[in-house]
Amino acid sequence: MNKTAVIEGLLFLVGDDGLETKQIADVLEMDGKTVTELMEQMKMNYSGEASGFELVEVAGVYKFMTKPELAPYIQRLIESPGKSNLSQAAMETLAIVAYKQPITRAEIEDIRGVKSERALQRLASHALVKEVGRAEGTGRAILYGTTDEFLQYFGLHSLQELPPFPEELQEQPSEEEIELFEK
Amino acid sequence: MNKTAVIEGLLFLVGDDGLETKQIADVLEMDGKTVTELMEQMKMNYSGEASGFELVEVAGVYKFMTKPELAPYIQRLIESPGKSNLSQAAMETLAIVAYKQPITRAEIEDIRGVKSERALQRLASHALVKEVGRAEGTGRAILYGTTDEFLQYFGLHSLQELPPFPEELQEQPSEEEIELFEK
Amino acid sequence: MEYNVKLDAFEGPLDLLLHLVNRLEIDIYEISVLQITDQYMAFIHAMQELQLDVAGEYLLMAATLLEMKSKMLLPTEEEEYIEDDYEEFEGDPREELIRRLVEYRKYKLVSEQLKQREAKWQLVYAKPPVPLGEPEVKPLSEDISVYDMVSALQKLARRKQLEVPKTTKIERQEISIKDRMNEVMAVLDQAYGKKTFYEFYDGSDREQTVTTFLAVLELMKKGMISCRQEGNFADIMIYKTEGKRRE
Repeated sequence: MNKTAVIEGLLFLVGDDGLETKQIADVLEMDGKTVTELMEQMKMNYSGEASGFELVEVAGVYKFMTKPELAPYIQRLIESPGKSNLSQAAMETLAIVAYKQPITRAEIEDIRGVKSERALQRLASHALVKEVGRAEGTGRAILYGTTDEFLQYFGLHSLQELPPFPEELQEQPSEEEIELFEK
Repeated sequence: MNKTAVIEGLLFLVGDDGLETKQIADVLEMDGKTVTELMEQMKMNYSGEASGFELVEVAGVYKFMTKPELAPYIQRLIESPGKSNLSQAAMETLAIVAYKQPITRAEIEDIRGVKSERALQRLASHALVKEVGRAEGTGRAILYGTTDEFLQYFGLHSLQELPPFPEELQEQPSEEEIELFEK
Repeated sequence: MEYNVKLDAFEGPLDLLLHLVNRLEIDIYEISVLQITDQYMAFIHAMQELQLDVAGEYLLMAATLLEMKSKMLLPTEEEEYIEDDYEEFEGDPREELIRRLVEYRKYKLVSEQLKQREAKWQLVYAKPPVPLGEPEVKPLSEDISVYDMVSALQKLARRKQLEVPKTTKIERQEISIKDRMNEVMAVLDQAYGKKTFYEFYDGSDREQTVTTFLAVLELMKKGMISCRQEGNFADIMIYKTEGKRRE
């Protein structure tokens, strides 16, 4: 596989995070200068009409970004009815609240790795989560939990009916995990 | 901007979520058949050496995925321990669910000859199986079936793509099997 | 005779029986109950001699086999049973066992094939989606299930797996304890002079954790902060000491 294809695949995968010259150089075992030259060349490949995204360099980071002409289509996509009317962000947040309640926003964000205020608001507006108390300590952060509507909506009698929390997201792999998965 | 470029850009954005034929048709104001044809053509475009990712159709959606040849580079980049495999017990249970769905736990245990509650629970927590209904009769036992995650895990477009179930020459396929393959 | 006494290697009594059938190199339809029962029992005995727990399922199968064997040995009411001639008999006791073994073997076969697919598909990765923004608030649809939640968590797990370690991680190692001390004081200033110990950690980075811990110790030694804990396992609060100044 040629190097530009590898770089293309990696840049695709990391998306908005992008890659620094050094990261590309390390992974491909090239020197920085060669990478820079290669990237200049690659930029041209994506600049044409046929490509939906382009290669940009922002603050020393290379990344693919969709072309501005895509904006109206993206808007239409958001409005096009997908499978569920809860977004992945909302569903993810809801799942974390369901399993880990009572939980603060900071803890949710810690697990998700992204800001979750909007998702929480969305869930609250659907009456799926609510404030259930305040955390001990200085911040007295709001603790979130699920509502009766949540149980009703998902056809659950109680929270005990939820399948076990995925081990990949647990801090420590449980013993069962080791049993289920063999490396 | 041409249509394939728009689709490319959108597929880049949605990543793992992928796009259904209907969504693409909506956004681009095309009919489903034209989309399908276009996507077949696009699949070819990314199949070559020069591309780091390819267009695949899994679990009813089109999405870009990196090429297998890229795996060693990705693993170097993310420094995470490789993905883990399903254990033999989990895989057996999953295979039974896949081919015999909808199926109760008791029926699975009958085939395997061992308790399978744990394996089922673990599969559910990995979103590979889910409750799809209740059996008729007194017990109203839970019926299990496979999920979209299951299709995705094995890179299947639909259940029809499962490897054919081995049949004895003298045996007629059971009704359930016919039903499964006609879905 | 040698026995593989690792019961762990088998998924259950059917798996063990299939193993024995393979080892005896016999056709599954031509199973000799006497032979297979002896082999199976020898295995179970070996297990027990090693004082390993033999699961109930294995013992149940042992009982079934023994019952079958005894039926074979006893002449039936009509005539003597000839083992290899089972088709002439109705209700061959082996029938059920053979049916189960054949059935189970099929699933073992397809699970092997699934394993190969699994291996192949573990080499390809999809990109985490870009959040595109929430659509209009609409009433929730009926067909969302618990599964959708678990599925969302799986997607989250996949996304987290793809997190690329930042090169800044390396830079962080270069943060001196002195710099971190200044940062801690700055954070305390912003938090009106107190904050929990826990809040100084951003989690992931061990280097950062160690540096922060050492910085806090150093600040305590210098009397610039004080720490208080209400009870065992309670959060440790860090207070900026009044009157002392940062240099």
